[in-house]
Amino acid sequence: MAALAFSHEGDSSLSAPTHVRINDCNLHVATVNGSGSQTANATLLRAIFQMGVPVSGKNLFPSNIAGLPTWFTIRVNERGHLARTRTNDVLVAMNPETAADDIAAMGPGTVTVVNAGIPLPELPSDRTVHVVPCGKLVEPIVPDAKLRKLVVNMIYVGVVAHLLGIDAEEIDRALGSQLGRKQKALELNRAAVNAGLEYAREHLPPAPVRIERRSLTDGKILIEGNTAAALGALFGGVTFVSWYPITPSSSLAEALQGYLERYRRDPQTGEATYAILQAEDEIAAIGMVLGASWAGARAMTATSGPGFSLMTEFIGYAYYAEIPAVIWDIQRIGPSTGLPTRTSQGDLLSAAFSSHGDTKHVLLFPASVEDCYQYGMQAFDLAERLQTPVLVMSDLDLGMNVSMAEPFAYPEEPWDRGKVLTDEELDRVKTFERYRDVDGDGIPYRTIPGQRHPAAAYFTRGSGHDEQARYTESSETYARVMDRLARKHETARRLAPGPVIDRAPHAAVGLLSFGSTAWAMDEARERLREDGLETSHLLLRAYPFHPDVRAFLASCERVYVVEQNRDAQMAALLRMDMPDLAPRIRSVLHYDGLPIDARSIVERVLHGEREEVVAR
Amino acid sequence: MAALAFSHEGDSSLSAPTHVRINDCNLHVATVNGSGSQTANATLLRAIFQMGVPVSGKNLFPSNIAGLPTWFTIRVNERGHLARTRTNDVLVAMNPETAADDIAAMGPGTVTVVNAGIPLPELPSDRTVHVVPCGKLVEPIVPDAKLRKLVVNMIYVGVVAHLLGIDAEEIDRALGSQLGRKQKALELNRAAVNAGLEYAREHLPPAPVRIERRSLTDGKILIEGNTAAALGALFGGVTFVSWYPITPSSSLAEALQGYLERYRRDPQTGEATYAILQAEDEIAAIGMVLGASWAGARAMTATSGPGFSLMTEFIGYAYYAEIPAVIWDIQRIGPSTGLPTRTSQGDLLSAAFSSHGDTKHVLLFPASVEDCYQYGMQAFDLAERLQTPVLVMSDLDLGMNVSMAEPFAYPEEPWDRGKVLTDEELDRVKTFERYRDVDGDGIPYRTIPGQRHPAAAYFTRGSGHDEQARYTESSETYARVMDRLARKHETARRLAPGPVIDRAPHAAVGLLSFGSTAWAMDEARERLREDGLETSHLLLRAYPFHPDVRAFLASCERVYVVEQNRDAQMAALLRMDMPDLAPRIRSVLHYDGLPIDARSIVERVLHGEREEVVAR
Amino acid sequence: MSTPANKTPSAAPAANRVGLTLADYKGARSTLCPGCGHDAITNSIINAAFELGLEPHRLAKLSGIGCSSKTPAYFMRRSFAFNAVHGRMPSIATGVHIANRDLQLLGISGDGDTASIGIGQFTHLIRRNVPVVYLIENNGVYGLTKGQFSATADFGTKAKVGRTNELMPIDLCALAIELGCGFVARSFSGDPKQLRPLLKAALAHRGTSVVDILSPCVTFNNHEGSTKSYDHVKEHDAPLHDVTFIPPHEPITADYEPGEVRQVTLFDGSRVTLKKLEADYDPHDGMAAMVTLRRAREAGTFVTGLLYVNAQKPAFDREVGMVEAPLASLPLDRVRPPRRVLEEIMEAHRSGAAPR
Amino acid sequence: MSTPANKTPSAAPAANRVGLTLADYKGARSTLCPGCGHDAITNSIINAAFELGLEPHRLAKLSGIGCSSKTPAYFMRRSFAFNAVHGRMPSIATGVHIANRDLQLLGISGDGDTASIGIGQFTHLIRRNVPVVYLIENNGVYGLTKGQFSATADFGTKAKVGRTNELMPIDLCALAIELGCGFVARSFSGDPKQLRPLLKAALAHRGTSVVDILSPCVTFNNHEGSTKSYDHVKEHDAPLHDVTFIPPHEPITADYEPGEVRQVTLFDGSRVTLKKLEADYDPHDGMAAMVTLRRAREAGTFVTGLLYVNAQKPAFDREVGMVEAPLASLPLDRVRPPRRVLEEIMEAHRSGAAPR
Ligand SMILES: Cc1ncc(C[n+]2csc(CCOP(=O)(O)OP(=O)(O)O)c2C)c(N)n1
Ligand SMILES: Cc1ncc(C[n+]2csc(CCOP(=O)(O)OP(=O)(O)O)c2C)c(N)n1
Ligand code: SF4
Ligand code: SF4
Ligand SMILES: [Mg+2]
Ligand SMILES: [Mg+2]
Repeated sequence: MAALAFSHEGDSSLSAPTHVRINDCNLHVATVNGSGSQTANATLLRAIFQMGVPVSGKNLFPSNIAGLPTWFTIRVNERGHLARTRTNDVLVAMNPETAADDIAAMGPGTVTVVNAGIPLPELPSDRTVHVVPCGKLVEPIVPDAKLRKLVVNMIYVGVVAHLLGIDAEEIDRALGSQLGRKQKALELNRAAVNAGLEYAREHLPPAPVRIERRSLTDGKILIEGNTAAALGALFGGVTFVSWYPITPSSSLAEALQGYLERYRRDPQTGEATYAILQAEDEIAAIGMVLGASWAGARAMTATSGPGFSLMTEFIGYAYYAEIPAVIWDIQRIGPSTGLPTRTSQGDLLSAAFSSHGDTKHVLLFPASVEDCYQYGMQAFDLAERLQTPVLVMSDLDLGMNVSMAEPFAYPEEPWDRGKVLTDEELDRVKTFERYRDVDGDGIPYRTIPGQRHPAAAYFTRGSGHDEQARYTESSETYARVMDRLARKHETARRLAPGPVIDRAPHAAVGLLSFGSTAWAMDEARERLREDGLETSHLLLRAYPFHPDVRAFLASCERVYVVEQNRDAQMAALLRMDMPDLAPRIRSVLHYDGLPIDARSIVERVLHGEREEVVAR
Repeated sequence: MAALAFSHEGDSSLSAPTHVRINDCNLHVATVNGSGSQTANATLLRAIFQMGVPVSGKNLFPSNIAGLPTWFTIRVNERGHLARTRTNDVLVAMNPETAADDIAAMGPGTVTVVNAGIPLPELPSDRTVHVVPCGKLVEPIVPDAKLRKLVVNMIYVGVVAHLLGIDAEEIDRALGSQLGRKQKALELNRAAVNAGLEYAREHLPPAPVRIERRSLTDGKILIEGNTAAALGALFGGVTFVSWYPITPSSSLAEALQGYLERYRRDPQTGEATYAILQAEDEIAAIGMVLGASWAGARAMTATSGPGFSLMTEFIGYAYYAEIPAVIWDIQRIGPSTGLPTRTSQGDLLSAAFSSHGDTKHVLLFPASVEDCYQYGMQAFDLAERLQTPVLVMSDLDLGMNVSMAEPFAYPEEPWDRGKVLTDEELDRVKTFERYRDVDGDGIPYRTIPGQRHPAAAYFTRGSGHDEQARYTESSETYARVMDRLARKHETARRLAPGPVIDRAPHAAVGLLSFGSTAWAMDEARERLREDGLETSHLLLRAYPFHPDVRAFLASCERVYVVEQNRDAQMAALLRMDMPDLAPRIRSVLHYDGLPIDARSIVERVLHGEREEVVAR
Repeated sequence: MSTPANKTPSAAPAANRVGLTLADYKGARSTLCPGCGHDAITNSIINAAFELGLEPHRLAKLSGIGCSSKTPAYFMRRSFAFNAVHGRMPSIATGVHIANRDLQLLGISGDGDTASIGIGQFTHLIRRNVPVVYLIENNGVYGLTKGQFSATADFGTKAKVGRTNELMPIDLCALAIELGCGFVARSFSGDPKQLRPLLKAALAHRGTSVVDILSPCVTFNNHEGSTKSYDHVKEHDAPLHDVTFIPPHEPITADYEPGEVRQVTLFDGSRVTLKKLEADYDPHDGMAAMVTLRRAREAGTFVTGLLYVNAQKPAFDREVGMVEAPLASLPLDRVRPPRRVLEEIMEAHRSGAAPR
Repeated sequence: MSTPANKTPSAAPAANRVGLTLADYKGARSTLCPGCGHDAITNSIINAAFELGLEPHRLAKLSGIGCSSKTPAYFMRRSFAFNAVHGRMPSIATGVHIANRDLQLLGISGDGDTASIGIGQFTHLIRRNVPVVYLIENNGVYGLTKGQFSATADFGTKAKVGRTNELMPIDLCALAIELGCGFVARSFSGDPKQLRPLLKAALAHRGTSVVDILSPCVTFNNHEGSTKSYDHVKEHDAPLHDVTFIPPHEPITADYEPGEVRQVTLFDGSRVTLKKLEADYDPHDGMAAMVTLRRAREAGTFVTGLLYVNAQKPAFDREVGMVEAPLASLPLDRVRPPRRVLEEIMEAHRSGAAPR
């Protein structure tokens, strides 16, 4: 790659780079939290999307309302590799506090746009740096100093559009769809974009990475996982939501509240076919869900780490008393408060065994925004069919960042509310025993409070109970009920979504991913293939594990379980479940709060394989 | 064994049984809760103990204050096998509600004493049943009807003393030491015992199981695990206790409160060198412990399942902020309220991974009342040395039932308060960084709030922090701190008590037990040996596992992990930790709330071994 | 309130207006200690429910953990019941009500369950004004765990085994009034004549109604020196008035001197008459109620009766704005928006003009 | 109260009685939004602590989670601090006090942290009268999670994005008084002249002192229609009196007309003078305080000032009965009973006459 000279205000070399990469680059924008850079970044992202080129955006934000550093990364990749990558091609450095580090992290051949006034570090000559006087450019456009702060970021939108070759028209359209209703804001922002664009055209050479029109995003949508989950719940027929605010789950509840308000409240009467309550804490949130679900609502809550920990006692209750409940855990980095705005898959073990005593829970692992939508519905069906809590283990990366997807399909099936006996059915079946395993699958039948039938009523409790829901301290009965619950957990293996397997014909090595880890897998496998390592892949979608998971493990000599936590938590669950296959399980772990990238996977798998050779 | 005829009031055959078993029997007493049978049962237990014969007593009581059935089992075994057994030799049936079942459970050759008026079921002729008119016998002794109810149980004490050959003198002495200060009660009870004794001498033949004097209990004590734990805390220098009542942990806190009041409060000034608070719930209890411990107290709490679940969030905090804390979990049967007065080892997984995020905790497994005493002290040392919560996983069986033990040894060592820097030391070391791994063992240094040194203060938080305890969202720093915490967990392997191993020279099969499960192991191994199976044994005392545990597993072809839960929770922890050895781990599970017995172990190990042969 | 089924009253004298007998309102045999105050309350509940003619299937029994919280098993066996975890019944009640607003909720709690571990949820229940009759069977101790003090134990009261309580009690009635509760009463398990009409009135109220019932624990808190023993409570019980409950549409039968009674009309049209004993007491005056409670506390007496009522308090349902039909009963087509809604939303996400 | 170290006052004018400058009471740079009310409170704390001459090492800063709970990082960097989990700071405070009764505790919380998730621990903290200055930086919203209503949001107040609050607020001051708190004040972040002396007085009190400080969230709750915006609070602030704090042994310097001021003496001998504004207000009368608060609530105003004080309230330490020396500092030989005690206990377990 050609070494480019430093360019300062007005003296950039305008010659085009000698080697140009098309539709494959990473743009990194460093700004100050609360400075209104979201609109700028979203405009760039959307414009690229509208050019038909696959794109993803990741927001790296602080646990702060305003003033601390924040970053936004846009990855463009026409082959659809949209996970995070560790290196950036273009940097926009708007934050004086982090600029030195941000710039220092840029490698050879990269381009940096830096706001004028930010001191520049000494740099090797193969990094291009463009100093752009953003403030000066925006001044004539926005006379009001306070407002100016919010518009100044649009300057770099124009600059980047020029550098990468993003269509000005698409920028304009993207801006329009975002600010459509605010005419004045739209005009100011437009003017600022143009000022940036013009400045760049005049002073700066295009970057060695460029974007060209394709038609790979036709008909597609851009959406965040939490919004998708909210949509799933909406179409899944949710009737009750209780929640307590906590990042990164709040946006799920808030999106859902918005949709419900709009689509499930009669505009004439004002009557709603749902209720959503902000509880006083997460103990109350899950308590309300259990009460509502017991009484027949489709009830859910969404939370994250600390809130999830607080739900522990009630989750154990729901397991034992067999009450359906849908709990979205949008995982963030723990332990404790941890890094509340960083992503993680660190809650697996505490979720799987949440609460004292012999409990094991059903977990789902959405790996895409489509999954969020689908599980938004299916989690209800599953919880009601199994009469147990279903924990949907999403994470910040999936929940709060936008992804591309095919538009979601309208559900063609009705809901499945599981084994509920109506009064008419009670008349037919004659005897009703709340906790009897009538069908041999461990799942009993239930009635709904308020049913008039004299046999319908039963007593729900977290203490020892027999098949007829009566209090008992009998050892045999206790053990019998626990055995049935274990049987029900076995049934869950087949009711929950099975894995998605891509087996390479002669591969000895398997990779196993789940949740947002999956995003980097295609890319990682491609690179491994380039390095001569064919791999099979299993995308895990639920715990307890489907029998196909076992078959996959059995068919590989080694399986690398890729996960975003320190303690190899998924590997632990697999080892527990399949001790005979435990020795073939390896781990690829990533736990710094940043989304995992393909290179990390490739490096660690190759390292593991080298060790394997040495060991043999 | 000789078949004995039915004996009814006044017409028992007085001939001695033909075959007599000495100092090896099980006495089972069925009464009504709250009817004052504790004194009667304790008198029998203690009298046998005073005869020098090893004995244990297990109370099977309902979650109820008065009126529901309760049972007490006394096992006598001069070889020291004192775990529960499933069959009884002598039954005292005082509870009409359960008598039919109680009697039906008695096998051939057994003796039943039944209170007159209780309807008798049809029985095979090889069971002896003595109907004793307890009410009639006590009437002349206690004119007051209300009081009589409490004394009537003493009749069966006399009857049993005769049947088993317990010295009347020892009965009297046992009664005296229990009721010593209540002269009137003592006399009434004494009279009732004598009435029973005389009646029995006159009407009933001795039982085929007998007790004979030995000197195997000389100098020994009888004590409950919870009392022993309280003593440990007392001598370990506890300064703060907070708790919230919950069975079966309340007796630990209450015993400790009694001891502290007596031995740690100045009788002159009334000033106490401790504080004990009844919190408003378990969240507050653990919060107070963390606050106190942070500020330099030796702080502990005791709880059980539901309370433990409520502590989840704070336990994760303590892990990450590195605050010492001692938490006794006196396990009972879950999930949820479960069977609150039944024993279990079902909290292992939820304890080991308590709270969201990458957390793993240090667990101790007391297997005897001595351990309870020792860990009562050591848990503080360990928590302070490791600066982390230490969870002592006792259970109802160990905590609330009396065991025989050698008198506890006075601690010869001072306490170990870990890496605390005084002001003088701060002067010397110059820099103090709260979370720096100075020694390479993952354990940092701490100071105590209130220290005057200007460098002493630091900021404790559950959010991301660097070595200097400053807030950070840096990915690298986060990962570095987490790696150090993992290193600290490795250090814990060697600081926590190692296993006790009894290796049989050529045994292919190992048994692994922990906690109260250990009680049945000697007996089980002996019986297995009789059945031709030599076994090695490892008594596990802590998690994370000591390297010797790995070595043991590696040295056996198969290891049966014996535990009192449904989900093979200890086996799961072992499999996670040693995946390469996972295939050799088998499980013996027992989870009906009753303490495990040797026969159950033997049967399941033999069953496993037969399957092994078939599989090969 | 449940609307009564219009059955012709049966000939048998023992049937109530919905055709059920007293036996139909009973439950399993109690396993509490003989003489426990809680059993007396159970009895009052059975009678009140029978006399009101409640339909069992329209009532749900909710509780936490404790001897008190076990009692739902001992009455109204034909009603659904939810015996929750310790101190968290209010959140269950909130969820149940939202799922099925036709259910009448009867919550049973203890002083430990409410004032110690449960005070947070109790507070927020009242704040939301969730329609539930919330009974506290208040004995000042944790019965089930064998007699430790709870947060309602009076300052200076003695435990069975020596210890003296050094903390001030939480007065759940005063707290409820301060928090804006629309129905607050205090009574005594040993005074069914007062308790029954209060229970009926509580059941007729539309929002949260709190009834704090002194209920001696005969096993752990009935000794001398205890301020919650039978003898002590009887002696220090200071009823504010004689309470009579009159169902809607029924005339007042007793004759009262003018000025001798106050009448309180409840949401469903039923009335409570309060016959004055010493002074006249106006249960509509919250501030006066607080003063009365404070004075009684200082004097060491228990004022019992209808302490405070505000039948006009806006109902919880208003805030939530739910449809009339129970949410639990809505069919799929009422809760799954039509295809065009999804298409509209997808289009917005395609074009970037996502609504919200 | 901490006893001052007897240093000779340094020559530099900026040093206080313990020889520290204002800078010594500062902390890290705030990362809150510019203009946040919480920063103003931080400033008042820094000044109050400096003027009182507190020794940093004798004070511990405690907090929960929220923007407000972050602020301990922004003052008194030389003090130890414990930033706990959400809503549970009171239990931490209780433990810290027990371990080291020499430490003065300053707890910082938010309205969400206290009134929503934390109301249970708040209640029990007050009930135990644990000596801690408990500040609520009250903005009626959850700042850190971006503007949802908290349990102190006023009825009818509007959120930034449309929604109206339909629930009644919890009045933390009224609640504290009902629960028997011995020091209750309300103030406004924007009124340091009132806030500073109140903070000093709170620090001089011996039990739990609650100071509820209206502290506008400029980012999420400072718009029109919000009852917790700067403008609204300023307009509806109804100070009861002008507050002056006088340290122990210092004479009152200002001249007052007779009857113009009330003087309140605190536990450590310091005094607060309250100069009457409209009517005379007696902060020793709890019932009157409740009435005043209720009226203000109805009128939609915020009464600020020293609402209630009872300097005689028995201290928490009495109940616990701890030695004078901090428990944390006791050497082994004071906390490990001698050998003969173990022997005595062992003997009892040998013979069966176990004491207890
Ligand atoms: C989380 C939790 N902690 C502790 C317990 C143990 N526990 C059971 S009942 C009870 C107290 C009950 O007291 P109260 O509510 O006054 O009821 P009472 O028995 O006096 O009627 C306690 C502490 C529990 N079940 N759950
Ligand atoms: C258990 C738990 N639930 C939720 C959160 C998320 N959370 C952080 S701060 C906060 C609310 C803070 O509100 P407030 O106490 O009023 O403080 P403010 O930010 O307004 O000063 C919440 C809900 C959390 N940290 N822990
Ligand atoms: S212990 Fe007390 S509260 Fe419980 S049942 Fe017995 S008398 Fe009633
Ligand atoms: S969000 Fe509100 S409370 Fe938080 S720092 Fe900003 S202004 Fe202050
Ligand atoms: Mg009670
Ligand atoms: Mg707030």
